[in-house]
Order: sequence, then C-alpha cells, then structure tokens
Amino acid sequence: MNVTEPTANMSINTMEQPRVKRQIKAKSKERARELLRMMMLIRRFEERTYQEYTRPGQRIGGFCHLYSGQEAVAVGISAVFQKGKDYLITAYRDHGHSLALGMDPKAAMAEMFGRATGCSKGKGGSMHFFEVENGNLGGHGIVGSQIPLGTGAAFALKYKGIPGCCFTLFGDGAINQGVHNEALNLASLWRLPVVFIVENNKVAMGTQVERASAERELERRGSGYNMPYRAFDGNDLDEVIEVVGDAAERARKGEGPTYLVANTYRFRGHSMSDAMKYRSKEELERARLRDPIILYEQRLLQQGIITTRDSEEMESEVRQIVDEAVKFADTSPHPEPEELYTDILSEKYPLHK
Amino acid sequence: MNVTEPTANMSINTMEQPRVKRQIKAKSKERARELLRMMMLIRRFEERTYQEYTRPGQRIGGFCHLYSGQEAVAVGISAVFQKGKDYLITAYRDHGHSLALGMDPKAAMAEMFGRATGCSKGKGGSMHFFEVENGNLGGHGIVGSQIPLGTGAAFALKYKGIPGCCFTLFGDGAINQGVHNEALNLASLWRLPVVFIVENNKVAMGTQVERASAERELERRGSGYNMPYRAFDGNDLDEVIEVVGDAAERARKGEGPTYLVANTYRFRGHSMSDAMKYRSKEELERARLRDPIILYEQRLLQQGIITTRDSEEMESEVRQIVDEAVKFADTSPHPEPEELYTDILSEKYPLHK
Amino acid sequence: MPEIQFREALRQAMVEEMERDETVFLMGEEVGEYNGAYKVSEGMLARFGPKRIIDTPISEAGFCGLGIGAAMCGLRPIVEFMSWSFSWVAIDQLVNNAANVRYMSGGQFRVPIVFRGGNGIAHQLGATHSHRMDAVYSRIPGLIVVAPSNPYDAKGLLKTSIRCDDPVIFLESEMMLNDRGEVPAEEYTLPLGVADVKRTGSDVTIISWSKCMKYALKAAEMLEAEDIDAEVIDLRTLRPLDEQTISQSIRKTHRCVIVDEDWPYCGMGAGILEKVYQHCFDDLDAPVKRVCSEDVPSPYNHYLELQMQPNPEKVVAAVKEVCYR
Amino acid sequence: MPEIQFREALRQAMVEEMERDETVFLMGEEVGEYNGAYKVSEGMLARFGPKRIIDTPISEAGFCGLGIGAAMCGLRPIVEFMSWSFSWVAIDQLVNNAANVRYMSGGQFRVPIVFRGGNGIAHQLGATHSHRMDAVYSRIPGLIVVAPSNPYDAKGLLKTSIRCDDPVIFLESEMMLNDRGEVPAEEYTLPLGVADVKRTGSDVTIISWSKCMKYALKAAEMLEAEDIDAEVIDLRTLRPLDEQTISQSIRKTHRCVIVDEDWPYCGMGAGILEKVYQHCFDDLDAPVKRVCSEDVPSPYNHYLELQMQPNPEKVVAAVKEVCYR
Ligand SMILES: Cc1ncc(C[n+]2csc(CCOP(=O)(O)OP(=O)(O)O)c2C)c(N)n1
Ligand SMILES: Cc1ncc(C[n+]2csc(CCOP(=O)(O)OP(=O)(O)O)c2C)c(N)n1
Ligand SMILES: [Mg+2]
Ligand SMILES: [Mg+2]
Repeated sequence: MNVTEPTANMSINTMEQPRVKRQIKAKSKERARELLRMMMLIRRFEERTYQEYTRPGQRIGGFCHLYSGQEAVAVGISAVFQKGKDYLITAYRDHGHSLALGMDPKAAMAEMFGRATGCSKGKGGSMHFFEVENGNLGGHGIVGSQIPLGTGAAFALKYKGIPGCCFTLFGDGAINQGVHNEALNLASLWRLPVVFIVENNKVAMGTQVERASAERELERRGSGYNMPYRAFDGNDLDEVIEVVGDAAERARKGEGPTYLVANTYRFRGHSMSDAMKYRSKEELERARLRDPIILYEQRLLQQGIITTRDSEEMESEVRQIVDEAVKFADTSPHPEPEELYTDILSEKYPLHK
Repeated sequence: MNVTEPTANMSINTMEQPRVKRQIKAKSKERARELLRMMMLIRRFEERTYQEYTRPGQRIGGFCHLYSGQEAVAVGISAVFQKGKDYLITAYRDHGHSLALGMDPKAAMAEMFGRATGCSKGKGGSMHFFEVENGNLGGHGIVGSQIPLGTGAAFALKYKGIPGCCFTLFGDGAINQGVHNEALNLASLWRLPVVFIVENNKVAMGTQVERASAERELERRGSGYNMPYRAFDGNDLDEVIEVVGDAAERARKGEGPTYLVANTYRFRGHSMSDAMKYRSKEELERARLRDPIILYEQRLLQQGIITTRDSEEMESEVRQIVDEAVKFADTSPHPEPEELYTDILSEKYPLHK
Repeated sequence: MPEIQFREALRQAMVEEMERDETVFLMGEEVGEYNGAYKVSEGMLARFGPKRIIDTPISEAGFCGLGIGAAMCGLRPIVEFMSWSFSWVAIDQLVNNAANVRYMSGGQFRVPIVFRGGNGIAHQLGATHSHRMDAVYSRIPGLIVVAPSNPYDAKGLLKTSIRCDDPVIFLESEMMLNDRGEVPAEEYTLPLGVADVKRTGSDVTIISWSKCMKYALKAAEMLEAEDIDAEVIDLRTLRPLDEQTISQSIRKTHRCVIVDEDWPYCGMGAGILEKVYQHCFDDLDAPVKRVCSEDVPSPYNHYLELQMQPNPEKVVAAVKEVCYR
Repeated sequence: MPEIQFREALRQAMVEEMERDETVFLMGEEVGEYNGAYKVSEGMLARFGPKRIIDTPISEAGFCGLGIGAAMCGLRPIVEFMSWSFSWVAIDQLVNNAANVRYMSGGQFRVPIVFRGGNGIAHQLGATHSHRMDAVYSRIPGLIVVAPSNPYDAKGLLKTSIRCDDPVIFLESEMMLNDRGEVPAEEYTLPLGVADVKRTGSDVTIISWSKCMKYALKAAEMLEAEDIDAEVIDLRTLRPLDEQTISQSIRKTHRCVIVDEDWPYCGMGAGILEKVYQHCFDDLDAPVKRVCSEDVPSPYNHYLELQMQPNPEKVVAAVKEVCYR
C-alpha cells in the first residue's frame, strides 16, 4: 500500500483532471455498475429530499444536510466494506453512507418524514440514520462527537479478535474539535483498526477550510500521531476504493489506524436554510465539472463497461426507487403517542439482575 | 532564531551531557546570580513544602505538586519575561512559576497553609496561585484547561496592540486533552502571541509518555498547525532562555505562536500521596546528575561568575527566606467565616448598569 | 415606539455596547462573513470589521476558554453559541474557569464575558440539539443566568450583561428570534436579578421565562374566560433569582404554577419550586404544579415533539388543578 | 461476615463480574500499572492483564466516547473517572451519546456501560475538584444514576450496574473508600431503583445517600437523646428515584429533611424535594428542609470548606426545625 509515512506529505491536487483511463477497482464489471447505480440513487434521493423539504406543507423537518457531490466517498467505502465485520460511523450528513451500506431508501425517506417505519422509528430524523444489521453506527449531530465512538467500535473489534475495521468519517470542520485529536491518539497508541476519513468538502457551514484551520493541507492535521496520513481525490471512486481499501486492509491486519483526507465538494448548501452567499456561481460550476458520478460514468462508458442506454436505464430505475420511497414515507403512519416513552432504557426498573 | 519550520523535526537528546562551557544567556552576571538564587529558592521552598505537608498536624492540605527538578524552565522564562506586558499561565504544579515571576514566598506559603494572607486569600491553595500584578494568570487544576485561557491572554494583547506574549505551560499529560489542539489551531490561525511550552517531565502521574502518546517525540504533537515546533533541554537554564526568548520575540513581533517542548524531570512524586513505584532508584539517580541547579551552578563557577562561597551564601539566604515564609504562614490568620461568601461575584445584584 | 424583531434587539444591544466600549467584541461560529447562523449579527462584520467580529473554527471549548482568558486580561467578549446544546463540549471552561477564577484567585481576576445563543427545543432538531441548559448553569455559583422573553427585555438585559463584570449565561431561543416587539429608540438598560410581573392577577401566580412566557400569557388569557385571574411573572434572570417578587405574588394568590420546557426531574422548574416552598409554604393553598417537558430525550417526529413540550392548554389545565376547578 | 473496605467492595464487584463475563473490562487513568489513583483497582492488572485493565492517556472525552462506541458494539466497559469533577470535559459524550443513542436509533443500540469514580467534596481540593455531579446527570433521561453509601450496597449495586443494559453513572466518594463494612462471602446483587430504609422511625424522615448518609445516621442517633425518632432513607439510586419508599415514609412521619452536599439552587436535593411535595403535599406538617452545601465555589481553606458542607449538627438543627422544637 502506498500510504505516506508519518512525517512525509503527499497531498494530491484535487483540481487535477480525473484519470479517465485509470483501472476500475470494483471487483467485477457487474459491481462497477452497481456502484455507479448506487451513486445515482444517492444523488436522486438527495435531490428529491431537497424538493420534499422545500415544498409547502413541509413533511420533512429539522436540520437536513444533503450529500450531493460527495457520493464517491460513501460508495467507495461500501465497495470495500465487509458486512458482518466492519462498521461505519459518520456525522449528520448521513443519507449517502446509509444508502451505500444497504439501507432501504424507503426506511431512509420515512425517517425524514418522521414515520414509525423510518430506520430510527421517526425518533432520529435526517441526522440520525442508524442500521445495526449493516454495521451502520449512525449519523451524529454534535460535530466531532462520533469520532471517539468509531474508535470504540474499532476497540471492540480488536478486543473480540474480529478482523474488521471501523470507517470513522467526519467533516473538515470537525477536525477542530478536541475529541478528534484525543481519538487519533488513542487509536494509534492502541493500534486500533480505524480508518479515519475527513470528508473535506472545503467548507464547514459557511467557513472555508482556510479560515478554520491554520494548516491548509488537512492531512497534516493527522500528523503527530505516529500514524500514516494522506489526502486523496474523494471524487474519484476508484481512488477512494484503492486508498480506503488499503487503509482498511492495514487496519484489519492489525497494523493500526490511518488518517485519510478525501478531497471533495458539496454541491448543495450546508443545510436547507443556507443561501450559500459564501461561494460564487463560478466555483460551483467548476466543481460540477468534477461531479463524481459523471467522472465514473464516463470512465465506465469509455472502458465499455456500460452503454449510454445502461446509464439511462439506471437513472430511471433510481428515479422510480426514490418515487416509491417517498410514496412509502408519505403513507406510513406517524409513531403512536406512546412511542415518546419507549426506547429510552433497555430495562424495566427497579432492576434485579 | 533557530526555530524549526513546521514539517521538520529537530528534537534534542536531553540525556546528552550539558554544555558547561556554553555562553551565559542572562543579561548580566548579576542577573545570572539572581537566576541561580531563584532556582535555589524554588527548590528550597518545595522541599520545605514537602516537610510541612508530611509533618503530623498537616497544615497544608489538598493536592500539592512539587516543582523540584524543573526549576530551569520557570526561571528561564522569568529571565525573558517582560513585566507589565507578558503573561504566564500554568497548571497546578505552579509554585516555581509564581516565585520566579516575583511572588513573595510568604504569600505563597501562606496560601498553602490556607491563610488570609495567602496569594489567593487561602481560597485557592497549592494548585491555584495567582498574582495579577505580575502577569501571573495562575495555576489551574483541570488538566489542559488553562491552555485556551493562555491563548486568550495572547488574544487580548494582540487586540490591545500590546507587544507582549503569553507563556502557556502544561505537562506532557495535558497534550492529550482536546482543548490543547483547539488552542494550538486558534493561536496559529490568528497568529496570536503565545509561547506554548510543554514541560515534559516524562510522566503524567504514573503514566510514562510512551504509554500515553502515540508519538514519543512530543514536539511533533504540535505539528500540523503551521507553527514552528521544537524540543529543547529544559534542564539547561541558558538553553531555556535562548529558545524561549526567541519564541517570545517572535510572538511579540507578531509572527505568531511557537510550540516548544522542554525536556525535564520531576524529582518528587506526582503529588504527596505518590509512592513512585513506577520508576527505579537508578532512573532517579541518573536524573539527579542533570539537576538543573547543579548544572547552572557549575557553569557559573567554571566561568568565574560565582565562587563556592557565593553559592553557599545563596543557599543559606534562601533557607532563611523559606523559614520566614513558613513562620509567616503559620502565624497568619485563617480567613474569616464571611470570606466563604466573598469574591464570587464582582457586583451586587440586582445590578443596574 | 419602533417595533423590531428579537434578533434585531439583540443586535442593537451588541452594536450599541460595541460603539460605547471598544473592549467589547463578538466571537463565534459564522457570526461574521455568514452574518450569523440565525442572522443575529447581520451586518456587524461590515460595521466593525474582522478585529471585533470574529469567525471561529468549530472549537467551542477552545474559543470559550480563549474568551475567558481575554476577559481576565481586560476585554469584554461576547461569545455566541450557535446553539447552547453545543456548550456541552465547552462546559468545563464555563463552570470551572469562568465561574471559579475570581474565587480561586481571591478576587484578583474578574471575568466580564457574555455567552449567548439559542437554548432549548427548537423545531424537530432531535435529542442532541434541543438541550435546555437553564438548570445546568443556574446551579453554579459564580455565574449569572439571564433568559429574556421579548425584544424589549432582550435588549435591555443584554446591554447590562455586557457591562456586567461577571460571566453571564444569556439564553435566547431560535423560536423567538422572529418575534416582534416595541423597543424605544432611546438608550435604556434593564437590571439583572429583577423579575417582571407581566400581568397582574389575584387567583394564581404563573411563573415562567423565555419562550414559555408566551404559553403562560396565552393561558392567562384563556383563563379569563373561566374567571380565573392569573398573575404572570417573567423571571428574566434565573440566577440570581428574584425571590422577593415571587414571594410577594404568591402571598397574594396562594397558588402557583411554574411553566418551563426543562425536564421534570432536577430541571430548572424544580430549582424554582424549591424556592417557592421555602418562602411560601404556609401561604400555599395547593401544591405548586409544574408544566414542563416530558421526561424523555427530544424526539424528531413533529407530533411527539409537541407532545413532549408545554403548551397553553397544559398550563390552563395545571392552573385549574391548583385552583381546584 | 467479613468486614472489608469500600474500595475492596468495589473491586470485588468488578473482579467478579469480569470473571463472569469476558466482555467486561476496566479503563481509566492509572487503573492498571499504578493500581488505581485511589487503589480501587489494586491487583486487577496482575489478575486480568492489559487487555482488560487499560491505562488511558488524560483524554476523558476520548476514552469515554471510545467506551460508548465499544458498548454499542457488544462490550461492557467500566470507565473510571479519577474524579467525577473531570467528567465536565467529557460530558458531551455522556449526555449526548450514552444517553441518546438508544432513543435516536429507535432502540437499535444498547449502551451497557458503567462510569464510576469519586464524586463530591473530598478534602481541600478546591473549586474545580469538588464537583457534585448528582443533579447534573440525574436530570438526563437515558441515564441511570447510582450512589451507594457503604461497602455492602456498593458491591451489590455495582454488580447490577455492570449487568445493566443501560448507561450507569456510579457515584462514589474518595472520603468513603476507607470505610469498612460487612460484605457476605457469597455472591449477591442489589436492585437498581430501590431505596433502603436504613433506620426506621416515626417522627421525621431524613433522606440522604452516599457520603452524607453518615451525617444522617449520626444525626438520627443524636436526635434520640432529644426524643426525636428519625427514619433514615438511603436513596441508593438517584435516577430512577424510588418515590414509593419516600412517600410511604413521609405519610408516616409527616416531616422531611433532605441531606446532601450539592449546592442549594437547582441541586440534587431540589430535585428530590420536588418529588416529596408532589406526592406528599397534604401529608406534610412542616416545610421540607434541606441541609446542603453553601452556595459558593468550594474553598481551599479547611475551615471554610467545613463551613460550606453539611454535618450532623446541621442535620439535627434542621430536623428540630421541621419538628418545631
Ligand atoms: C459541537 C458543535 N458545534 C457546532 C455545530 C453546528 N454545526 C453543525 S454542522 C457544522 C459544520 C460542520 O462542517 P464539517 O465538519 O466540515 O462537515 P460538513 O457539514 O461540511 O459535512 C456546524 C458548525 C454542531 N452541530 N456541533
Ligand atoms: C481533566 C483532568 N483529568 C485528570 C486529572 C487528574 N490529574 C491531575 S494531574 C495529572 C497528571 C498530569 O500530568 P502532566 O500533564 O504530565 O503534568 P505534570 O503533573 O507531570 O506536571 C492527572 C491525571 C485532572 N486534574 N484533570
Ligand atoms: Mg465540510
Ligand atoms: Mg508530566
């Protein structure tokens, strides 16, 4: 694996043109198609969420953070994710990761609609998708707060002798929370199987990385912990698969954590109320040229793995899936009033044991 | 100045023999004698504190952490400290810093005796020596908690346009608190005049650095913030003066913070209740060979700045000062019961303003 | 008198105090270039520049501590929490440093700092973003806790808070920022530690503050129809508590309902309830009732969230109960 | 029955549960090689090895979060705080993650974890090291809060806490660790959520827990001399509170004194006082009195520190007051 040793620095200029000719890293052509389709599904899901959120009569409430533009990160991880062994944990921008790990879009949409059929029974909302069977340790709302949790999942794997790892994701803003550093140190000190991944979409709400981090090359924020660190192109699905896959292997083999920075871009605002005055149309247009879905689609087309027809079919498939998810969500019941009082404690008290 | 640029690493092996021939960095011979005397005073003060603490009838209570062995750090800082402009803040192991900045040993000892004449009126105790006139922002008990405060003092200096700096000290254990990293980033991002100084006495309570930090060369824990960092021999007073002085100048000139690791050693236990089972007699004996006071004394002797006679006189002077401090403390009154209720708020409520 | 929004009242207070005293500055996430997550600080960066309107990284413990250190050295920081829920990650700095430095230093250091932001349940933000910090901070000696319910009070109280030499926890609510109210054009301040009787009455005392004052006042109106004459006290400052105004009222009405959105157990209402009994045990003709949130984490679902919270109907029901009707 | 120290009782509970269930492990500062800052875990590293007795860096937020994550994935961590005062730097992990994950995930994840350590005022440790966290944690739905007063209870309650599938806040006291008490050689557990009447009486109910139980019991003894027959309830679990045992007692005695070392305003005693009035308003012949700490930061000076705290004499005085004597 080509992970940087601690002191060196091998950041990659993400504005470089994508290598369309590069080798497909998916296990098979079929799998490559699935990955493209999953990215499309997430995009469609997010854009539809946007519509549902902003539509009068607001059936989705609270904070809602869309993943459009960052799909290659979650989907790339899902390509190397070993179900039954690995875990993933992320922040509130969690729809993409959940879908990529296999959450039913119906349960996902229903959660945002606050319905009893939602993945968290309508109690969690957009920021708190969880799915225990998929190793999905959830979306978490307090910035940075999930980083030690992910480290703990890795601890549990090591403790039990399971050769899995925990993909622990967070934003470029979250690296400024102290728990981030505490967790990095613990993970490296105890050689825990964690893959730390900063999803660097260049901005935390309206604060650009350079106004929040004294060090602009964010992978260096993971230096000083005797742990490999590097940045990579988070918009290139194959690069994600390669870099994250190597780090995961390293973790599973007991060689400890890796600190990765996936450079990417957020097409939508921070949340629904964001007017995005902090960035120009030009910036957004430039970023659209590196849309991870288009990049991968073109690569598959050029390498003859899909046809334009395939791609169109996938588009309409995911559109239908999302339509059905909305329909499902909309017709699902709200939780019963008694649900307010359940799922707080696991046990009945007084507790004799 | 010879401060390392961010990515490089120039740690110094502290077990190297001291350079007795090196140049005296004190401003004058007189000043050099004062610095030696101050180190002796601190040592004597601490050793007497130990006696007073352990003697039956315990007149000193609570936690008490002695500075013996680390004197060169605080005294070296005091040599470059610009009164009226600079600030210093540290953790609970704060006697040495307070004395070095000019606290009357009487007020210091009285504080530990909990008397109304103590530097904090007997309300703070050993861990909370403060002295506003000396720019002494105090000793602080929650590990790491003072690091942002010191950064804030530097912020205030910059805001007011005062060309001073804040010496912000903490232990090798404190670098594992998240606020440490938050403060580093803020200081560098805003180019605040802070000199961060890790007093690396190799152990946090009973936990050796290598069991607490994934990275053993602690100066690297300050990497990743676009700020110079380096380690140095914290037992060599002249080196402290040089390295810390350069960093202070840098700060005062508006060039931002520096991250320094003073490698030193703690001769006593962590606090009074510590049986020190975690280290061997041999280790302690080896460390004693590098006693910062002896190193400096020998250098001054060899360079003809003091005579053996001077040194003996100083010893008896500081002994007398400390005797008087204990007498003062012991005969001072306890705070009046009403004092329990004062110094909580500055104002009377209801408050019209 | 001009009618302005709650957020404008807060802004006016900050702007006026910044004009008046150049040691005052504002710091927090998105307060500058973004003009405030909830637009409270809109236009302030343009007016005062980046030296005094300071955008921070997401490092609450770091910048709260930095503010406290700066306050110890002569500045008067205003620190905005995007939400008070995020103060949990910084709370050591507030309860240990801001609250104790004066005491531990034997009075040598003052800490004139205001921490402010939205507190409590907003709208479907879920369990981690709906914390009510009233009791958590009011419990701590060394802190002042202020919680205004309308633009007029907000402006006057915030100005005094900024001038105050002690650390002030200033609790707002996202749900009130659009509220409009009359605020005089002339300068004024309001005292800290003084409650305000927002409605006089003789049958029952309703105690509330902040966002819940609306429910209290609305309930008082609804109770009129049932011939119950409610007195409504707006505490405005939670610490130090104006126990005198409370006692005076209850000595008159003999009945009391406390309305707040904290949890029932060990919540802010419990703290106040104790004071009521302490001063008025013999004056009470019925047990004090609380209307507060249900004892559950805040759910996301809209209906469950409503069910969890106080509302005017619940207040009416509680008042009737204490009036035995 | 063998007499053992409080710290030994805690150790026995941990050791037995670790023998019984290999998913249980202990983590904290100095718990291993140093054998525990207060020697609670003495010998445990030698017995269980470094995989299960884990020394941590001074990263409370980090290792508490790590413990919670591990608990979500099937382990049963015991996390030792060297002092509960240090939990302020980690509290977001406890109140947001430990307490909410189950709810926010719609019941998918359990968080079986015990956080334990010394709580409250010890001896001249000053303002930052003397925090009483009882009310802070008891306020939070999703947490269980346990606070034993003697070795027997400590062992039985800690064993149940470790077996419990919910996050438990387990409050000890440095000042009790040397206390000795009888603990049976045979295995036993005690229920969570059940108070214990430590002394029956008919004139007044004294409610206390943890360290202050000593003052309560001592006061009860002193009151005998004055012909006042006090019933003394040891709450043992603060959340969920055993309201039934409290009510039963007060329905008998008609008078109540609550003894704790928290601050007066919004402190733990206030939380309990509310419940007393809620259930027993009509049964009370006198206002409930609290004996608690003074409303000031903990001072260093020995005499001021004593002055700040409850003691048996203050309890006696309070009891006499509620008995109108
Ligand atoms: C401790 C804390 N502080 C502030 C917030 C408010 N907040 C939510 S998301 C966010 C920006 C985070 O940015 P980043 O980590 O880059 O993630 P992104 O949104 O870009 O995915 C902020 C400030 C919060 N949720 N938690
Ligand atoms: C947040 C917090 N955790 C734990 C402690 C207990 N404690 C006090 S000092 C100390 C060791 C600190 O070591 P270091 O930072 O190296 O400083 P040194 O004592 O060596 O000067 C510990 C664990 C504390 N005071 N605060
Ligand atoms: Mg971002
Ligand atoms: Mg140390």
